[in-house]
Amino acid sequence: MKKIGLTLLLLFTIVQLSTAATLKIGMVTTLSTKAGYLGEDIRDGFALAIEQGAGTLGGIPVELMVEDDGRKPEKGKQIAERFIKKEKAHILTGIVFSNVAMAVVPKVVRQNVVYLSTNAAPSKLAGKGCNPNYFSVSYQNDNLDEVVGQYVTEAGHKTAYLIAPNYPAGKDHLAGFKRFYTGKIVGEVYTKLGQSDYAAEIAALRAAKPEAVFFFLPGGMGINFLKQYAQAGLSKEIPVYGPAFSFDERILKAVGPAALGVKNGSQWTHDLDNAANVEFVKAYQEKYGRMPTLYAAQGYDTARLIGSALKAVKGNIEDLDAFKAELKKADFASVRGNFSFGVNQHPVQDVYIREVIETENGGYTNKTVKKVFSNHIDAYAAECKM
Amino acid sequence: MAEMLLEVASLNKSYGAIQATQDLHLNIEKGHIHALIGPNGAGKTTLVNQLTGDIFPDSGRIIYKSCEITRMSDYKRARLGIARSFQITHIFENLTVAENMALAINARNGHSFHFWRNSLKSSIVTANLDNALARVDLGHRARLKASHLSHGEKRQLEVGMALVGNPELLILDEPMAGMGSGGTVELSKLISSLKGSVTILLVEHDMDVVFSLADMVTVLVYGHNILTDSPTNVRTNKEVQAAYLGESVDA
Amino acid sequence: MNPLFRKYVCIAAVALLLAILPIAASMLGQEYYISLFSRILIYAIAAVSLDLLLGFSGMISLGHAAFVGIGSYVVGIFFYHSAEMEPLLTHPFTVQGSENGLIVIPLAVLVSAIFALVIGALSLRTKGMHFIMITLAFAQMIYYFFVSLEKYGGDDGLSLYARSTLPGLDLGNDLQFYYLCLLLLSLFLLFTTRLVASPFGIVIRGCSNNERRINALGINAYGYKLACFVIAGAGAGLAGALLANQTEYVSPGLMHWTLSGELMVMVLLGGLGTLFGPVLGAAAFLLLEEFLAMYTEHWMLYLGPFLILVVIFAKRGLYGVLVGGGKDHG
Amino acid sequence: MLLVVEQLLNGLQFGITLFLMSAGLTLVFGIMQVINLAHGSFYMIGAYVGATVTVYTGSFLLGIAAALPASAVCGMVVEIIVLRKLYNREHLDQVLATFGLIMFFNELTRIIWGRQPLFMDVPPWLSGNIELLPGLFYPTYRLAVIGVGILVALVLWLIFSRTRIGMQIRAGASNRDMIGALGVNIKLLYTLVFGMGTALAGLAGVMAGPILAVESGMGESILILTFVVIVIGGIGSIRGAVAGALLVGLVDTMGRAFLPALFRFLFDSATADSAAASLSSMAIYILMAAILVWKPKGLFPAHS
Amino acid sequence: MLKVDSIETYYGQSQALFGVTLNLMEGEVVTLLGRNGMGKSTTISSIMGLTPISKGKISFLGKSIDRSPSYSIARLGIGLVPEGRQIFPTLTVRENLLATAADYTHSSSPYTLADILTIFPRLGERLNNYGNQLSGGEQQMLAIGRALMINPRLLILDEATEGLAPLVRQEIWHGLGILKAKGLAILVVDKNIQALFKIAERHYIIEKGKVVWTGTTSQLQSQPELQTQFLGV
Repeated sequence: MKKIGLTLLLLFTIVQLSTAATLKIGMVTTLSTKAGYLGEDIRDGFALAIEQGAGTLGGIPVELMVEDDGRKPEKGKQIAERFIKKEKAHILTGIVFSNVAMAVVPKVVRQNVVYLSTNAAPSKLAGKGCNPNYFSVSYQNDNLDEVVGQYVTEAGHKTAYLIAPNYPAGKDHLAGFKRFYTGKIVGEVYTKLGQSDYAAEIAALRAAKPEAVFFFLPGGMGINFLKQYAQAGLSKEIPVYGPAFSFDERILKAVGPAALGVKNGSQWTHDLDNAANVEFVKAYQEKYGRMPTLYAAQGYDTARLIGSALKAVKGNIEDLDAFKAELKKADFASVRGNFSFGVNQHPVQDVYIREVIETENGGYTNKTVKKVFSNHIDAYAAECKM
Repeated sequence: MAEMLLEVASLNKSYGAIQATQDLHLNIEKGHIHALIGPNGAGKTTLVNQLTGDIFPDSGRIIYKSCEITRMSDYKRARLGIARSFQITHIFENLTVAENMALAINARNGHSFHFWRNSLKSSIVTANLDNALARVDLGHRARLKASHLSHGEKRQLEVGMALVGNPELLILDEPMAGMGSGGTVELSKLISSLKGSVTILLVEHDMDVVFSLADMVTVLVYGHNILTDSPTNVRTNKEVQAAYLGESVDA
Repeated sequence: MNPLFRKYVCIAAVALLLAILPIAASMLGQEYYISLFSRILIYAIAAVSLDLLLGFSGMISLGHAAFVGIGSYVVGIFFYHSAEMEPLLTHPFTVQGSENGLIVIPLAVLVSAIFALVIGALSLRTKGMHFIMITLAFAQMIYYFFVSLEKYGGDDGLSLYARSTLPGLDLGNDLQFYYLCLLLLSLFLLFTTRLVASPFGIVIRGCSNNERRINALGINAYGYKLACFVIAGAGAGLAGALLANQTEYVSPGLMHWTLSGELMVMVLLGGLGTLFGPVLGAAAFLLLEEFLAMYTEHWMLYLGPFLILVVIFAKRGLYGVLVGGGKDHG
Repeated sequence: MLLVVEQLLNGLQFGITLFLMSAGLTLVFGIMQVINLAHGSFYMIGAYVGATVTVYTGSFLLGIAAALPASAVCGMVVEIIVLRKLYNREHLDQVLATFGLIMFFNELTRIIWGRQPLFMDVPPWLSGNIELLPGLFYPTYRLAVIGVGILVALVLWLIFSRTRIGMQIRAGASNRDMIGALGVNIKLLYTLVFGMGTALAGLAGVMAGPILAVESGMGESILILTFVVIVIGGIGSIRGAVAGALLVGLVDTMGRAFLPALFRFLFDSATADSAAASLSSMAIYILMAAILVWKPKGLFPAHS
Repeated sequence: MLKVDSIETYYGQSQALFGVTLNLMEGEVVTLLGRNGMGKSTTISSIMGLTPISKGKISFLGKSIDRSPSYSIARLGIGLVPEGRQIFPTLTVRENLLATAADYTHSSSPYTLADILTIFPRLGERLNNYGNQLSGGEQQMLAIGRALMINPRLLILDEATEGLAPLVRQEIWHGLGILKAKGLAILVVDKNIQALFKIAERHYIIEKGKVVWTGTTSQLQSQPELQTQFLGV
């Protein structure tokens, strides 16, 4: 009985609280679990942009509501629903993982809410499943693999060995690599999701004697793989490549020297030479005392994109179509330099190869090696009927 | 010759170096109250467990109503009419007294696989429950949770459940254990009222009870049947005296 | 207050509250709570079904979420094939996908029950800690199977894009969906209440207390326990089918062992061995998760010790707090 | 052929890590009859403390030296505060309370050490490879892990078979009351045993640190495997833990190593890859289910 | 030395002891007699702190022990030879003797393995056998030896010769004779009264959780009706 009373009490408190005047932006992201730092960076990057605008984006006061989805799709969905129905948010963002995105986004966009992806951009939402209310500000998942595929081909490696976890995203990422790699694939291994020990795979890989290794192993899996790869003495023999996901500054801190010299594909690096980026990197480091990661950059860009559109519509997002039209113009200074949206509202941007280096103070970061793609369009854009 | 309900031949069971049952032969005549006595550790419970199918012997045969049951599973033996009460009270503490009894009634009648009807309201239960409870004098306790019964009442319920469905062979493993004297008398009366209608194997320490009830007594020592005879003969037998009072009876 | 009376008052109060809640929420402009509470009702079904195992038959299954997952995948897979206009099976006979709730929901229950039959038949050979672990092992097997099942999205899961159709109802309408869940939960509670008081039910409860004695009465405990396991699995399948509809999304995450753990927590929080308790437990757990997470990112730091305290000090859970009585069936 | 040997070594090494985890858990279960889902948390604590101290002092050995007492002390505190109250409870209560402990410890490490994984490297004197057979190079560190595992198994065996405390532990496992009636403080003994078990988990954690990501929640993935091991081996039996750990280590590694090649004989390569990957991720669970169906109490049941 | 003052003990809800009082002097051998299920073993386990008492007092050497954990009671100098022997089955005979051995009472000449083997030579042949490989008599000797290894001031034997072969009983009585000669106080529960007459000074008869008779050996011998009433067949 007490509990029921409590619930009612909570209900009423919430009714009272939800009458503020600022524009609400709901961020569903992953703060707990092993991958919690990804959401943390997205949130911090986003919040930095708001702080720079003194509590506004594009001069419009905004309130950022952040909540942890615990990497659980249904929980993400639940939070999104609350943001929409209870907080009346019209803009949602922040999801880190594709599976959460797949659960949340289709339902959200049908409710006339704009969703801007700060990270996950599964192929299903880029092609047939594209939607006018859905924007990816990060990339399409495969982009960062495609660039590596292209680079490995250009580097003249005739054979490659591929490793990814045994789940659809893993297969997508390898497909992205294969799309631009013209050499021979001598091995394609799918490992258990969340696997920690790769000794067996590394031994098999060594026996296959490829000229290059490409892996997509996000989070802890990548840390484990890289450390063990280096310990097996292979890093000096067979170069390893991967998308940026396993080489952000925070992972590098945990991988240590094992990643030194590894080339990886990314749409952003802290050393990209444009004014927006220089300012962002400096401000981020000052505020949080750590090097920004690409996730932070994505969060920051997303916030600034929203700002640009809000400014254009003068904060009036009741006319959602106008707001979306402004978003689609992408009229903001991206930390990535070139940035525009394609037909499927995914980025058309430059993609780079970076290399892991050691900083003067003993930390690790990436430096840009080469721009491989200019104004790269993802492979699914053609399937999008919008 | 009298009809034997249960015949046990050359039964052996050992645990490590301990021979719990040793070349045991035992015949139980239909209609008898057959008592099984012996010092602690003589293998009485081990024997009972082999008769009920809780454990299987290493060798030997158990024949019940001319049908070999040596390796038959426990619930199948129960269906053949062998019922038991346990040495340590084994009632269902989380059920009410009536439910305990209804469980037994349904079980005996093969009526347990019903999902919907209330267990206490089926015709077979309503027809038998009151009698079954009255037989062990627990009618007034029917709605009480079994865990709330006194020790003696639990033993009564235990026996009462074993009696449901009129088994042909009732094995009572120390039914009087831990009972006050009043309870002992009640239970003795109950057992003696069954005399003739049910064959009973009674494992009991209370010699007053044994000698007042039993038709036949078997003395077990080291898992071996050292004597099966009438109570009077057992009482005066030197070997039995030795088993109970030590070797130096004549010291 | 007479405990029995108190119990009926509590049940009536909660039932009334659940019945008027969505109307109240709409009036207050808080429609969001309708969907939160639909979720609670669905989890309540799963928790009640798990309570049949934990609280009544003494079978501690740490793999119950697998059946929730299977139920949801049945709905998901049939939906997928219906949407893609692709037959689910062409050999040996053709099976088409479906969005019809009258087909897919019972089918979800049936398929979960079949899985429970197989898993239960094997698992029940073991006891105690081994049973806990073998149920976990089967759940993990199924989890990894669906993670790698590329056709249906693997770890990314499957989006449904709409809810099942039912004649005369629009499940896409949260209010109607809520009442369907409430109806099904009520029916399930009615069924389980009758079940635990039935001849079958007392055998099952007897098993948890003393399996040897059940056998000595001439009942094959194994068969009864298996039947109970199947019923519980079917209940979880029903919850899964509804959950797939509620979230319009299915994923292997639903089968992860931590979800089985959470279901256990709901049962315990509400009151083990009380059918009504797990409903409260599901509500309490989901609300706690929801509101704790709103106040602190580190909500698990508080939820963990809270659970331990509940385990140690409040064995009868919320039901015990509300009704006061010990274990009973109602 | 060399590849097979190398994979066997990999399986052995994985099995030995699992053994370090399982030994503690099986001891705790065998003696105290308590299911401790939080065992993985002590593995995590060992790894975190070890990584922190190693980075701070630059010495891997100091890291180990710090990790062992840290996990032992945490274990004993948990035993005294929480588990003592659960010894006479049902398994269900133990499962739930220790489930709560997992939540607590995961969040606590996240608060103390932050969300990002910690760095821990192989110490220089253990880095590199050793040529075991002509053409067979094996990482020194992994050999060291195998060595430590065998050493721990030997030490455990010595403790159990040769020391009085070992005898008392075995005696307590079979008859708790009696050992108390003979003057042994069984509560203290239990606390010590629990501490020893969590210290072993901590050792496994710190040993895994240089190979794996040190991150919050790292205990759960190995926890489930650990349970699989002790259930296969027979709960409460150290011998069973050895057998179970090696079996799981080998089956898992060999499955991952050779199933894809095997399946390529049977199917086209895409099907083979995903079928092999699915099957190898389920392999140990299938193994466990099969063993339990065949021998419901595991391979070497302790209380037979 | 040992004072048990009107203790009452329950198992769950059923009361097993209804006020048992007994005492024992230094160096004395006292028996506790009675039929099965009358509360003898409960009395013993209450003294040892294994079954908590709900009423009454127990003290040993002047120290109250009725709330002490059993290990500290043992450390005061009470050695228990429990009913059913309760040998550790997974330990060898040697280990059974050594696992808990300790000189808690600072004895002038603490027991060694060799001492035990002198009292029960038969154990010497079995040193490396596991507890579960022993016969009942050997287990009994081992249980006594194990209790002696903590150097007790008082030895309690519960059902010392139950179910044992006559020759084995002789060996055990012989061993107890040696201990008595050494001045060890012994509280013994047994049905074998004839043999007990030889070594015991005093007797308590327990019936339905109460002491119903107490007296010396000669008193008991002179009242054979007591034996049939409370003990006999």
